[in-house]
Amino acid sequence: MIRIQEEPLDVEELIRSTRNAEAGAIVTFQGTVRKHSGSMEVTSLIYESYKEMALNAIHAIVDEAMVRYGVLDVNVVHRIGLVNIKEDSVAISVSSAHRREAFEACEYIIDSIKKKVPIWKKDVKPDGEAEWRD
Amino acid sequence: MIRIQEEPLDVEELIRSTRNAEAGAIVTFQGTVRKHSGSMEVTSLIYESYKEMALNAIHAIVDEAMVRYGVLDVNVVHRIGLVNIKEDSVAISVSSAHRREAFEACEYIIDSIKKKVPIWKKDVKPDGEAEWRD
Amino acid sequence: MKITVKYFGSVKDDAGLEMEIMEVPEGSSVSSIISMIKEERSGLSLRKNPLMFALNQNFCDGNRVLADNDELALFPVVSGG
Amino acid sequence: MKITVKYFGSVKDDAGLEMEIMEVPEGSSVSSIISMIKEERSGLSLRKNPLMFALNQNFCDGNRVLADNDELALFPVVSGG
Repeated sequence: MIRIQEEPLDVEELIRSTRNAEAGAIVTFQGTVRKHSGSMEVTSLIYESYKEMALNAIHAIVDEAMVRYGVLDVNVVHRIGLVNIKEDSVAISVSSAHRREAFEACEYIIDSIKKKVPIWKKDVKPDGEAEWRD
Repeated sequence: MIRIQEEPLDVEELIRSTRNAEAGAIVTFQGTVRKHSGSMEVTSLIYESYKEMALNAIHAIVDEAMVRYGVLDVNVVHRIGLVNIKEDSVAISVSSAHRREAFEACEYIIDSIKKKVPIWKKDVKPDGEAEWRD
Repeated sequence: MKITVKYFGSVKDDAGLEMEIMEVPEGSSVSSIISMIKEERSGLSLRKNPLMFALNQNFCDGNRVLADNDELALFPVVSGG
Repeated sequence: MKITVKYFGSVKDDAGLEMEIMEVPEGSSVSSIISMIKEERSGLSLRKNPLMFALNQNFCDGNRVLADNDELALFPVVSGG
């Protein structure tokens, strides 16, 4: 499952899709919205995507990670729109026979998403003003 | 939360306890029961613990990891008794401001648990026979 | 030929629009179209540096030549996750 | 003095019991008690090598001397997770 959606992420469902009888490990990464952006306080973030391209880019990253690390299953969901503090903006779940590959693949995927997937975010400040973070 | 229990693990609850408004990342590791142990097929595992010592040992590992990696929250649950294929035997969830520390702390904790925590497992084979794995 | 240009993130705000259909000379490269947008068209301000771009949903080289109906996207450095 | 000895994992199966109260001489070390269990007591077979041990729920050195009411645990290499 690779999805970009406005709805809150269902991490339990994501992990359920990743479970595999050949897996000894599942590693899940969630990116969550922090109360601070640098020294500035934020109340939420607004995510925007170039959706068709972003989906293709995530697919390409996941395909590459599966080959490179030999993992069993990978599922990724990225949220767009308004995401409040403590909520997930992205969740990545990876299963593999042994744990090392699941950790490495999961970290590789989030690093690559941050570098290569056309998604942008705005910090929403306590006064309601929103500012692009770039 | 650090627990050793016979009941199936509730990973959603574990992650909920790990969420933190100062966190930009949550990394969760689940150890799951594989259909194979080496080349042998298994139907389940039976875990046994020296419970008081195991709880102390997990606490010590978590305290050390929190200081060493500067992460925000860590929760660990290990299951004992009969655990079927695809079910979780252990779950570790770590939150931190930035993702690198959460990955490193989570991996450090599972590596340390496997080395230092008095828990043992038996492979249950399709014929019902159980054999210690050590 | 006609191409579609899409703008995202802060570049969309700078451009003041999300998308437009442009008539460009046959054989135009990505770079030449970006220069054209930056310098020759009024009402658009693409100050972002670096300005990133993608052709038909793929990152590409600035020398890539467009074909009719291609989709060119302009946006700032990505910041997902 | 009296100490409690607990057995876990395959060592418990080898020993044929989970726990026992033993009377040992004052000043006995962990190693001397393990030797005593291995060689002098009948009905117990501790074949596991390496045999691991903990005193009062902590890993310790074999030279550690026990006190009255201490809890000594014997078990194989751990394999949790």
